[in-house]
Amino acid sequence: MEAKLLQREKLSQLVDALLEDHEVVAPTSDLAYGQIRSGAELHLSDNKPTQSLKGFFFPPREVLFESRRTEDGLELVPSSSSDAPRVIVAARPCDVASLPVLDKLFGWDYQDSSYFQRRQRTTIISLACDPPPKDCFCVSLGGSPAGIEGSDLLLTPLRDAYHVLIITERGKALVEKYAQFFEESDEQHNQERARLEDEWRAQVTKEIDADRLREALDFDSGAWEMLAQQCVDCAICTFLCPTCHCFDIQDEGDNAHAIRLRLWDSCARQDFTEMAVHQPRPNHFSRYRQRLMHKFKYYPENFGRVLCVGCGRCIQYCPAGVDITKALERAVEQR
Amino acid sequence: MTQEGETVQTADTKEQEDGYEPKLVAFLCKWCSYAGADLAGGGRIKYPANVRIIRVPCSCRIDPKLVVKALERGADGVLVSGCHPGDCHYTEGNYYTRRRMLMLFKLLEFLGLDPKRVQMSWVSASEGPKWAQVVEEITEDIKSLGPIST
Amino acid sequence: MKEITKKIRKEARKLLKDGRADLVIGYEQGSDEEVATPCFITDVSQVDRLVFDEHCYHNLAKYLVGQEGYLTSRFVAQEKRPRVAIVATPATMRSIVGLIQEHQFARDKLIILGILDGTLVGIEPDVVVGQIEEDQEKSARIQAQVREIEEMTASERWAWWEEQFSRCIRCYACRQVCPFCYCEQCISDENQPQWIGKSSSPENNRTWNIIRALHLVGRCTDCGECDRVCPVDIPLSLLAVKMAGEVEEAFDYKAGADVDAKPALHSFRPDDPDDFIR
Amino acid sequence: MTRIGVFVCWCGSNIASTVDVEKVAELAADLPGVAYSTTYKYMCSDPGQKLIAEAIKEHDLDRAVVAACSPSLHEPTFRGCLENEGLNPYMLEIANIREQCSWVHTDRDEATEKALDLIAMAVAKVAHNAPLVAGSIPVTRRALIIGGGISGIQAAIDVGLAGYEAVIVEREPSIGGRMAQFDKTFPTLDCAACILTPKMVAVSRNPNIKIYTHAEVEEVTGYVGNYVAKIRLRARSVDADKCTGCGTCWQKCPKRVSSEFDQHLGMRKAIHIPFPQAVPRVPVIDRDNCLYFQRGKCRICETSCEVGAVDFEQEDEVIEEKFGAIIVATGFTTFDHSTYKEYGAGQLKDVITGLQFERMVNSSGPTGGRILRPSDGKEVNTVVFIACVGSRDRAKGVAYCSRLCCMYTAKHGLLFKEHNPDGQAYVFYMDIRAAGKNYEEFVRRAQEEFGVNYLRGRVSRIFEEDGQLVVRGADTLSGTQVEVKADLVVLATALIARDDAVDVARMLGIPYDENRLFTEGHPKLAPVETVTSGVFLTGACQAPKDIPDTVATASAASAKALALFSSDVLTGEPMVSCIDTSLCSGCFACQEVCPFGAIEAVEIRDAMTRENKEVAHVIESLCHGCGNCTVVCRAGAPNLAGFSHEQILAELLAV
Repeated sequence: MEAKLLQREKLSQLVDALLEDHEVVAPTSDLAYGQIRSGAELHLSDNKPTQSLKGFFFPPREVLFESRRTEDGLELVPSSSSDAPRVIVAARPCDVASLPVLDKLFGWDYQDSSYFQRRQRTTIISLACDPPPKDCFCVSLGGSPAGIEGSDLLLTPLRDAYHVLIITERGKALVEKYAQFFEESDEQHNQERARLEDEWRAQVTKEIDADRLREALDFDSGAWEMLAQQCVDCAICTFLCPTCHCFDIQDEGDNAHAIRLRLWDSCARQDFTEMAVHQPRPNHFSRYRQRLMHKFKYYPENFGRVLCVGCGRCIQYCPAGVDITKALERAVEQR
Repeated sequence: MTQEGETVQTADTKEQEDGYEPKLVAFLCKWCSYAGADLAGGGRIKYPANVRIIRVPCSCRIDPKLVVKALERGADGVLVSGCHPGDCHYTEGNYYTRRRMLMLFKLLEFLGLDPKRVQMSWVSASEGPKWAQVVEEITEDIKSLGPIST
Repeated sequence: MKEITKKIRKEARKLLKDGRADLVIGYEQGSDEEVATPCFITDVSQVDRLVFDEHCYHNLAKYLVGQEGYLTSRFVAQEKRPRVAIVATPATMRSIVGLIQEHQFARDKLIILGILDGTLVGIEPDVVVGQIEEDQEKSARIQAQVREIEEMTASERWAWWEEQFSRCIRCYACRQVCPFCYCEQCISDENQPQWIGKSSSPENNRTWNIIRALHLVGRCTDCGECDRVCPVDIPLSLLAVKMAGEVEEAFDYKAGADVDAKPALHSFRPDDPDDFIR
Repeated sequence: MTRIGVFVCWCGSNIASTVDVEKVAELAADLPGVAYSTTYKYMCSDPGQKLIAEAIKEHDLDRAVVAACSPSLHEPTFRGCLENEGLNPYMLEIANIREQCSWVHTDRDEATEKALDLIAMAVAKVAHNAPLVAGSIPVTRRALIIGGGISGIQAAIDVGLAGYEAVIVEREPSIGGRMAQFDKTFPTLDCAACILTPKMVAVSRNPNIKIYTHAEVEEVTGYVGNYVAKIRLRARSVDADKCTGCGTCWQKCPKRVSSEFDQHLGMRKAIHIPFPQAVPRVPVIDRDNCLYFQRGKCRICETSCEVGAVDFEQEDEVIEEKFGAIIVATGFTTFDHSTYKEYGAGQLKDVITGLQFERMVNSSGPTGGRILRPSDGKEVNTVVFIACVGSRDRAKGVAYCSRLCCMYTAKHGLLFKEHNPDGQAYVFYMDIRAAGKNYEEFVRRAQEEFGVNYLRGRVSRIFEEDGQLVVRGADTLSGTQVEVKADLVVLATALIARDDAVDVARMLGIPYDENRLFTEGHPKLAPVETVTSGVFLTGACQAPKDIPDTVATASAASAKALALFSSDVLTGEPMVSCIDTSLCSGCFACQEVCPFGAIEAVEIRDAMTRENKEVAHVIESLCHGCGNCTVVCRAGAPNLAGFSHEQILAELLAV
């Protein structure tokens, strides 16, 4: 793969240049990615942003259409979404790796046009995790702290500069357009990058055996009830998860003006899947089971890959201190 | 995070000019304050037309959520009014209202809402003039504050 | 701390062995030494999983109540519910006081293995399993921050809170960890009528957070769990502490301090503060 | 979709002159759910109601908004109108565009905009209205009558005669009240005792009437048809069953006490009946003044009583009785003129009140009917009567006119002249208000036939000079200052609410006005009702009244009570609370805050889990519909019919 070098101080200059004809999204704090207006706003930290990238493709609140009462009756106005070019800078490789996973769902029997419009208008420059945070388990799921899946360019922080791996044509075009910021890489730098990646991979010790889970997870296992005990259905894991994608359709407003919305939802919620006279998942453990079964059994069965990229947020932010890798082990051991 | 389809509201500064007519929502118990407002009407006592009255059986039916909702939906001020302490038709409803509203007002103030925007009054069935005066004063208060900036 | 762990294990073992409890709710070590996690022991052989250390801050009262709480589960007939013993920090105990006041369960349904820190707790533990130190530094910090906000101008406060609430992603984790959020259905999940817009927008987030704070007035025992778990760092403890102060000042009432008292907003006094009313 | 009819009333020009009713009706037609909208000059009139009826049929309306006057006036009218057309009467909302719009605003555009808003709110609300059906409530057919004056006596007689039980609770040791203190009554000059005592005897003889004297109502709970009163029977220290009323005890009692009944112009004994015709004729020991109770010695009454009725050990007894209706007949007291410094602030002995004059002039009173100066007991030759003391005086007294003073002052002048035809009587007055049958004639008689001198003007000062009173005032008709040397001055003090009127009002849950007088249900149309159903007013506790008016209101109040008793069940309040048990988590906050004890715990089977759970349940017949439960519940499980969460929120969102 072709590679370049980007001097450390030039990253923010590159962002400033990109801002001339792009929206730019980057980590703005330890909490989240956000749209930035200058390279100085880039927030590069050892901590992975609390919230993943998914909201920039699958917004937590998306207006589908508006209705207005006019003299002629009810008027429906479909919502329009922007197609301005956008660059995401310093995205975590795991967040980016979730996008091909989500593509499968949003491009399944129904093509979600607004999702793909956002995918289409976005170029992604990832930044390798140096060092990988302690709760990550991306490696066991085929990812890496310096993974490239989904990215157009991957930045790897070397001792003196960013190593820039050109992954896609789109990435290549960007590098060419902004050639003044980049330098040629050399074998020494390429090797350093490879060595660092190996080092980081070795630091990721938590793991999940996805193949075994796919076989062994059992809907009827007696272990679920016990496993679910600590969980308080808080839904943080699903909201922070880069791959969880359940949504709800809701209306807000009144007779005169209302909007129909698509909102993030969570299988942890008590009213999730609740229907007028029936709730197929009435109790807590059945909701808990659904989350794990969906991620590691149903999704792989439907789409050929697990609904997880090993970002570790669900472990890091779980109010009850639940470790999904341990819970899954117990789910298959104690059935 | 910026999402498509999201509208960001800004304070309409133009409204702050002289022509600004605030919207005031008032929740009145039907035994005292609503009857007091009727009495003001009977006495042809004039007061500003900014107020919209919602009639409830007792001030204790006024859910603090309603006040919050009124503000959310663009009311510039909210008034809660009931019988004087000890005069409640249901003997003690207004005492509960008093506790609830004090807490609501304290919370809203802590969140940065000017205390003049949410007020409470005791207006009895015989206090038509007081009712008119309360509306007059609150309308003035809110006019001087201008719209809530969101 | 080691002593406390020992004492907890000893008491738990006794309770399970004597058949006085079917379930001990406590803490165990999580995936590493810096993580503790609630655990649920039903068998004497498992008692040694129980630990107590500085990572054991979760408010375990949460597990007692609600649709599937051990003492209130709608899925389990009254007579089949377990006899529960619970390892309770002072914060957990204060919540238990509130839950008893609100008739969620009777005092005798629960065996409390209490850990005290000198702060006021309106209930006697069945067994005191240890003594810890009060985190005065934390409460001083929150108090200071409350005062700081109080000193801002109204419009500064408004802007400051709008900024905080703007981050809310409406995950409702604050609600889920709160022992007092045991409603069958939260008002925020209600569609008819819809009190709170479901989506994350400035108005909806503000309304949600105001209503949540209001519903906890006079009940919240300031365990700080909502603040701790909020993934977007909304300083919910400030609201809790501020309102607890107001309740105490106006009504001379402290949540969690008296199991026989009526909750502040379920009662009144004819001479309550009146000077804010026209 | 709902089919709402909007009916905008002009109320003649009352609404139409300030609100563009046609425009409002036109715009209201476009509101969501509105199927028809129109205006009419007087919607409450027969043709107006007919118009609504026709519209309901023609446009297949299922609910209505009437934009007119306050719901307190015509809500029942229009509900009836809906009911006649087969709709549920509660499918109606009133938009109050008169009292709360056209009458209080002047700008036509503003008022029109507001009227439309009010209608939009009512439309939004009515869309959520649901048919309501009232339950039924059993009725205890007994009346509690608080106060045993002429008012309470008349009410008891009326209830008793109709065959229902009445219970009089009187604070004093005897019934009779103020009227028993009067000498003669205007304008007929009947002796008060002569017409009152037969009534007192009648109540005491009627088997349907029970009298508790020396007793007070301490607490009232319950609701219409089902009140429970706690009555404290204060210890008389005399066993009423044994006492024969022979009078030996009070003759023998050595302790003399200033008599309240005689307005402190005379004395009574520590064991006493307040006046000779007292009913019951059973004495009471005034323990504060009794030698035995104070010093442990004496017991003369006990030893002198042949039947052994005196019982020093007797204690207060608190009884509980059930009633269907309560008639409040607590009467009045008189204004304390000590605030009138210019009249001697109550310090001049020969300045007395009209009520004191009544006792003085009464032949069984402290002076045996002779008009004497209290200071020295000398015959009175010149007397000055001053009207409006405390009445019509916003600064020192009450703003209202006490209505009776003109009449009783004329009576007093006349009685004085009757006693002392050579004496001089002067009356200082502001206006003479003698509206009543034969009243004006009576005043004329006093002036013309008996020669009472009427001076129109205020008295500015009364002072003592040479052992006589000097009354200085203005005669505005002649425009001169006058000074009258008088032996006696009689002040016509205002009739005011009793000191504890507010406590009574709170106990009964009825409102009172700024003068602490009890507020009637409607000043014109419900003069003896209160807003609390089953509680009625009679006599001067509502406003000053003379005897004929008092008796009339007593009969009116008893007629209202009897109407309640005409059936053994009542139609209940349909606007009551109801708990959605699926939302209830059994915290029972609603039970804690319910002022009426209307919430109980019940066990239900959860629809989803099939297990039992304990939830709150509203006892409809006890619910008054205040809505406290709906607010205290965080989950919104209780909902109030007529003012539901949905209705109020819809109304708010339409603002």
